[in-house]
Amino acid sequence: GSPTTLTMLAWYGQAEPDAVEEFERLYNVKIIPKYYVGGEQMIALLAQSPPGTYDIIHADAEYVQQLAAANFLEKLDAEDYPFDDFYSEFQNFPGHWIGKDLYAVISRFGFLGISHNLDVVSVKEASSYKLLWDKKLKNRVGHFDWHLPNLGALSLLNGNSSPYSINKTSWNNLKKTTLSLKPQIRGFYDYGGVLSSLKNGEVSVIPGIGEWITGVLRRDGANVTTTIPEEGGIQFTESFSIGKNSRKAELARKFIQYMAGEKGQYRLANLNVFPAIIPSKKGWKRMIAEKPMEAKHLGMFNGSGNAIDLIQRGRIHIRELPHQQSLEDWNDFWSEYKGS
Amino acid sequence: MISKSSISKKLYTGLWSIPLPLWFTLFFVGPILLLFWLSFWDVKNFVMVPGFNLDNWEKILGANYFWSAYTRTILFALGTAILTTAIAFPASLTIAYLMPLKARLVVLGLIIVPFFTSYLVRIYSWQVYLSENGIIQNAFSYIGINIASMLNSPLALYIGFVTLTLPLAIIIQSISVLSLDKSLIDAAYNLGCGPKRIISAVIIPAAKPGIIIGALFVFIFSFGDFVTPTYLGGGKYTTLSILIADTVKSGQQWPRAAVISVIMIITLLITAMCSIAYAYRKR
Amino acid sequence: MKTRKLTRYIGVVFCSIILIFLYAPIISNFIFSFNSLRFPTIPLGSFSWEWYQLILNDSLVINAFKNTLIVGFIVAPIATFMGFAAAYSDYRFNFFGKKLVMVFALMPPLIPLVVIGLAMLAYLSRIGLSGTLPAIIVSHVVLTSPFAMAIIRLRFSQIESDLEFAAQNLGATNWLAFKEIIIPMVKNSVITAFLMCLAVSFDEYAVTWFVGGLEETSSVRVLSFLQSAVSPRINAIGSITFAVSILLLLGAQYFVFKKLNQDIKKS
Amino acid sequence: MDSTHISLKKISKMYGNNIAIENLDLDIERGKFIAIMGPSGCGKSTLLRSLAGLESITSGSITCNGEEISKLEIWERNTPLVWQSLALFPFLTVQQNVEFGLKMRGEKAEVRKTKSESWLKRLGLESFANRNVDQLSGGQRQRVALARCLVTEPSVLLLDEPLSALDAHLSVKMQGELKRLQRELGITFIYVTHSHSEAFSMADKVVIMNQGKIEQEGSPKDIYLHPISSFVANFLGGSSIFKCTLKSISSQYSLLESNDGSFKSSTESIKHFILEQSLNMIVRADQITITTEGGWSENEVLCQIIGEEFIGALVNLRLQSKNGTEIIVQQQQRDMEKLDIEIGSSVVAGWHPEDCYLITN
Amino acid sequence: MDSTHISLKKISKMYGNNIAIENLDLDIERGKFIAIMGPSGCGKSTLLRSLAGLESITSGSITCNGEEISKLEIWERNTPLVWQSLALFPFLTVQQNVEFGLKMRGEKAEVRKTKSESWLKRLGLESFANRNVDQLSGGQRQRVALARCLVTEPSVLLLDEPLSALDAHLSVKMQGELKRLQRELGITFIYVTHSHSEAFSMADKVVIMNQGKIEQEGSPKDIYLHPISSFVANFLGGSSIFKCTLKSISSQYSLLESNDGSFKSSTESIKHFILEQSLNMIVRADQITITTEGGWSENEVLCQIIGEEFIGALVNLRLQSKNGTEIIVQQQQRDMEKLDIEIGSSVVAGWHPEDCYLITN
Ligand SMILES: Nc1ncnc2c1ncn2[C@@H]1O[C@H](COP(=O)(O)OP(=O)(O)OP(=O)(O)O)[C@@H](O)[C@H]1O
Ligand SMILES: Nc1ncnc2c1ncn2[C@@H]1O[C@H](COP(=O)(O)OP(=O)(O)OP(=O)(O)O)[C@@H](O)[C@H]1O
Ligand SMILES: [Mg+2]
Ligand SMILES: [Mg+2]
Repeated sequence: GSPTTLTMLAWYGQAEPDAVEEFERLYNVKIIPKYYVGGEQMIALLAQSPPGTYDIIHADAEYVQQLAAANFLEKLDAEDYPFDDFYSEFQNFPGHWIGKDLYAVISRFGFLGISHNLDVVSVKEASSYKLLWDKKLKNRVGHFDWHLPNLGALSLLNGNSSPYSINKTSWNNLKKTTLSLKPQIRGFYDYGGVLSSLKNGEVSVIPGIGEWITGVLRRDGANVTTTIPEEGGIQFTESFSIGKNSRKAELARKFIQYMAGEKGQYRLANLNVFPAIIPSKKGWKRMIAEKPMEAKHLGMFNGSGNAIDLIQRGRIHIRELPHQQSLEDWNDFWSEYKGS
Repeated sequence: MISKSSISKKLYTGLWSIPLPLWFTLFFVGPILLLFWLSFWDVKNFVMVPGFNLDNWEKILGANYFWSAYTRTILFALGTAILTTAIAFPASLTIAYLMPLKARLVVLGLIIVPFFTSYLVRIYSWQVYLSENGIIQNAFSYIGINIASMLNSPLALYIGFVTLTLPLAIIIQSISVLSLDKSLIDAAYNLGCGPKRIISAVIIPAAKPGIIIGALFVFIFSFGDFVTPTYLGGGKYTTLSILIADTVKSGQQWPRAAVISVIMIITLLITAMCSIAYAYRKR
Repeated sequence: MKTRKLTRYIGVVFCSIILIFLYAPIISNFIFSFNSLRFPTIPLGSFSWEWYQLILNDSLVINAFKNTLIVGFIVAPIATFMGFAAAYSDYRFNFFGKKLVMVFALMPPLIPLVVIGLAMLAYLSRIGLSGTLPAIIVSHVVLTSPFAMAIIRLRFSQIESDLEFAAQNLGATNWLAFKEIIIPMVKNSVITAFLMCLAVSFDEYAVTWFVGGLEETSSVRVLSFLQSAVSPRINAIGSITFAVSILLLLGAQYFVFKKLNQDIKKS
Repeated sequence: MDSTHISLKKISKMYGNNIAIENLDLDIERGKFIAIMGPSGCGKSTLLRSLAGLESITSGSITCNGEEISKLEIWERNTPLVWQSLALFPFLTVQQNVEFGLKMRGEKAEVRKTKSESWLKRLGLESFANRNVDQLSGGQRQRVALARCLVTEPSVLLLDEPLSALDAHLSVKMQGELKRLQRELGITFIYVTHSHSEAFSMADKVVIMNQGKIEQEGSPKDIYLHPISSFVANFLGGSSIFKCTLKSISSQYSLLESNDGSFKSSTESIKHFILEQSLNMIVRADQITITTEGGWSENEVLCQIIGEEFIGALVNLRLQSKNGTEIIVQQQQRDMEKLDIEIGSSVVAGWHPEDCYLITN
Repeated sequence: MDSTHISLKKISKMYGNNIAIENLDLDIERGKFIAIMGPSGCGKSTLLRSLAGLESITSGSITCNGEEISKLEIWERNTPLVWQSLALFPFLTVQQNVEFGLKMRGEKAEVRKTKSESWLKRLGLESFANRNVDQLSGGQRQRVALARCLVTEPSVLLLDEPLSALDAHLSVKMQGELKRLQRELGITFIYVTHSHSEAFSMADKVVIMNQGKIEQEGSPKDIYLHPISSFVANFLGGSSIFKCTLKSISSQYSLLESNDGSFKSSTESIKHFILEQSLNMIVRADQITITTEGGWSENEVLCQIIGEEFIGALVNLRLQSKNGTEIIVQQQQRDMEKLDIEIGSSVVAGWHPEDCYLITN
């Protein structure tokens, strides 16, 4: 018969054929995506839409917290999902639990450090955020236009061991550090802008982004990479949740299960829109077996220096909302910085 | 007693004066009041909570970056209004007076067509010309001149704004220049007004409503535009619409965005009313 | 006489420059839609139909095109009618609150789109209309009718007001005078207004994204390609839109010219 | 049926703070030809436009056949107006302009064609039927405007200076047409004009307006012979006005004194006045005779010729008395030739006591 | 300096296939007042517009002060025109309209103000200075159009029916102003009008046009007394025309025969004609006298009165002879009163042989 439909509110690419065609075939569903371009708009959209409009919600960890707090998500049962197969760091991923309640299942993640054009900046040079102030990079540094990853990275440079939990003095120092970077800055870009400016050489270095950008560019032949500096890197995560009052919660659960399984994970690691690391061990295996090069770039290989290793060594810090300041403070400062 | 004619008259008046107010009451007054109300709401735990407090207003009005964005936006919009009007006017004159009828129709058609291709697409395409290693830079280096990338510069911003607004301005101006009574021009010539002055002495005053309304729309468009500052300005020139997007990023601060919007609306409303009053003022 | 020729020459050159400026992005857009590389940089890659194939096989894109057309061709007539009605009643009648109506009629373009989008969504979902094509249509009418009104009102301000009364004086009821006098005089500006509404509706993405829910128009599609996927599919979509609109224009001009020639022959 | 066709009661029209018509009363009989005259800006056009419903009157009432019409819609009034500004439809041809009214009345195409063609012919426009109105001369346009109204053969016709752009010859011909129409179809004409000859030759009743009010109304002859105020006398022109004081009344002649000397007037015209009252003595130009010697008449003034206008068969002389009073004398061309005078000559202007017409100051 | 100011040589103007002016020659002397008259549509406005450069002539040449100007741009000609259609600037106030020409000449604001105010005053418009032109009456607008040209005090002034919307009183006043201007400033006036009295009272030379050509030119008197064709006689009106054949020429009187009987004419007017030639005998209305009995004159026709027009001091009578010839008689009001006649009465119209004026058919 004709397929049932499943609606999904997602960052672009999560419901493209390369991600969902198999699932659609297996369950005879058609996934109808609503792609969003910013978490805030996504939440606003949810807030103003009748409950049950979206069955699946795909979001970054920061927003899962907000969504859960606002009661836009159904609780999940951890038993339903193959957490055993996930690396331990992701079995109890902090942003997805509120108390004892699970609201989201991680789908993939990535690291943010310094992305750079290898023709201009070598991996070695990129081993410290100090690079950003390099004279040769004047007017050649770009920003992804979002305060959290950028300030997080610079907070790491300032030596804050937990970059998003800093006291007043450190916050003031962070502000100073950031403002001093302004003369180097070429522009503040969204996703597309970041891609094209790195590609065409408009900027040579962008902090606070990662392989999710450079991976895409490399597929297109650009000589770019992402280096996690000595001071550390930031981690982002994507996850799936079930929308409050979804009438097809059962199917949605099936979808998440599929995406957390080996086949789904393998697909997610290779999404056309951009590649990312997956939390599933089975997924890793298959990646290493079938796409060793890609896997290597993403940090999915066996042995020291792989993604999990970096996390375990404390080099990687989860991107979070600020703890001691309000989000607003950070945001206001970012506005001020942009306008300075 | 209600006569047949008075019914027909009411019908006639009603047919024209009711639809838009009705539609707007149903679908616009609501949102706009909501928006205004929103500017007094709170945000708790990333959720907007209805309420009434002036914090948002205090916060925005007290922020330096708001005022600098405000001035910048006004200046860009004003600059674009002047620039576009200045470019559009000679073109409208040419179209109206120097072209035969058929050429006029063709050119006006050609000016409208780009309008149908998404503005986003056109701005995206401009990047290809202006960027580092873009078409323009390549063209110049081919003839041996090295120029810097033009992206993320005021020039790029103006290019974007003009792309957005020029067709509209030319069309509005042409409509108004075309319907100008030609005998007035002859009358002015006859009184010794040379072809150089005819423009300022007759054509501009007579076509004033069109020119002003055109410029007003240009102002409004570029004042509220988000696309060009983002894609051609590299986000470096924070305009109010970018600021709105930024504001929202501090965890669902839509009420503050609403404050900025209300200020924008008021600004534009004042501009609009002044310019319309000026446009239709005699003398 | 010589200067007149020179002026014409300069004017024509100037207009050509403007056309080149307006078409430059469209041309590059067209070229890059056939470029095999994902990013529009020079030098070009190889020739490729890939992006067209992608969008033509993408049911979302097809659907978005369909929606765009449906929305546009419903919105434009309604908005043109409403704009016309408002312009005409402003020109013709005096009634209480007219100024207020005019102010409101001009307001929609004054409001930042993201925010009006949210407010619209909030409002429409309260009346149970959000996330549907009618929601998009309703809000597009609000957004476009001010343009129609401004353009048509402008034309009215240049019409000798006596003519309508002269017709009525000769026994034309207001309906007849309207048909015989007003329509012939404002016809062209109404057509322009119609096109303008169509164009604005085609272009709108911010409000549409909010109120449309799962329904998308092609500019919403372009937005997601642009903001999250940078893909030459943008170029392919743009080129197709452009090709369609230029065909429409040529068709329209064909008829206009045919009529023109007939008129010339007649007189 | 009552013979009053249209009746205006206390109508006023204000433009903002400007009064264009003030408390005006006027009754118009059916089938009559009413000419409205007055100085530029006195409210003539406004009056017609109010009748046609193009201006809504500020106060007062207008009845037509006893029915109040001031609240009726324009198209319900059936009062075609020939506009001073013409208001032709620029996007229609001459013939389409003329047919417009018929079309609005739902006449069939053939009927429209026949009627409009016959009127175009009567107005000498047949060869322009398919032209655009902007390709016509001023007079041709005016005739189109005229034809556009005439073709509907209404019961009332409002005309605002409808012949002002026509040469005298054509104008006379048109006057004939209009008069004939009035007689044949019994149309009530309300005709604004600034041409005395048009008004006086066509009208059954002439209305003289001044500053939004009616100054005098009556038959052409009556108005010409008995202006009730010096405004009317002045407006009609061709009269000299002497400011006098009534000094004595005898059975035959009354004596008046003015700056220019004392004059005698037949007592008959003095009836209503009292001694020492300030009066205006009005003497029509054609009743003054000039001689080089004087002594032939009771009323004589020595003057100098300051102007001479040769108007066809007649000569208008402008004289000035020592005290600066301007005196207008109309002489027939042939009489002039006999006198040997030129500008600057001193002459004696004289008139008979019975030709004096006295009104209050 | 040559006294010829403007000279038109064989100018023609076609609108598509319509000929508006055909091979027209005209010399205009400096400082003279030329009145151009002719039937509606004969090309008067086109002539003025061609002089002003608003229409480019199809062929011929126009020289001004000996210089060819027909190729000059409009603004280089300095020939202000008072438009028949007024063409006031709707976006300017009355005063700004008047100042326009001065502003174009680069006059200073104070000068403009003084001049425009003085002209507004002279034309009775001072209280409208700040109004919009669309808030004026027809006559007020026309005066603005006039003021707009007069204020520039040019050496040539083109006027297209500039007083057509003014009442007689005001018109006479304006005529005085115009005449004075011509005398004081030596301006050359080219003045299109359809009013005989305007033309005849102001013009130094009258030009009568017909169908794009000049039919006759000359001094007003000359034209009035000696029309060269029955067209001119007819156009000027006020004459009766009898078709005759010349039968005999004697030393004193010549004999002519017509349908209405045989007439005598003084031989002096016969000079150029030959026996049996068909001629038109023209008799001016003021030279015909009517009596009830007849027998006082050599030329008499029995007629019936068919129309009577009362025009101020004069009465125009339209008579018809048995053979249908229309005869126009002008009587002074006072003479009429003595005769006891009414429409339908039979009267005898008579005139003297020396009042006959003969032209070829
Ligand atoms: N634009 C035009 N196209 C074609 N014919 C025209 C045009 N303008 C005028 N004509 C014709 O040229 C002739 C002369 O016109 P013109 O305006 O000179 O007449 P006129 O003598 O001024 O008449 P009037 O006294 O009626 O104003 C007229 O027959 C008119 O119809
Ligand atoms: N729209 C208007 N606004 C203000 N005043 C006006 C308006 N229209 C006319 N008037 C004034 O009203 C008065 C009467 O105007 P109206 O047109 O009736 O005069 P008129 O008697 O027809 O004069 P004319 O013989 O010059 O045509 C004039 O003084 C005029 O200035
Ligand atoms: Mg008037
Ligand atoms: Mg003319």
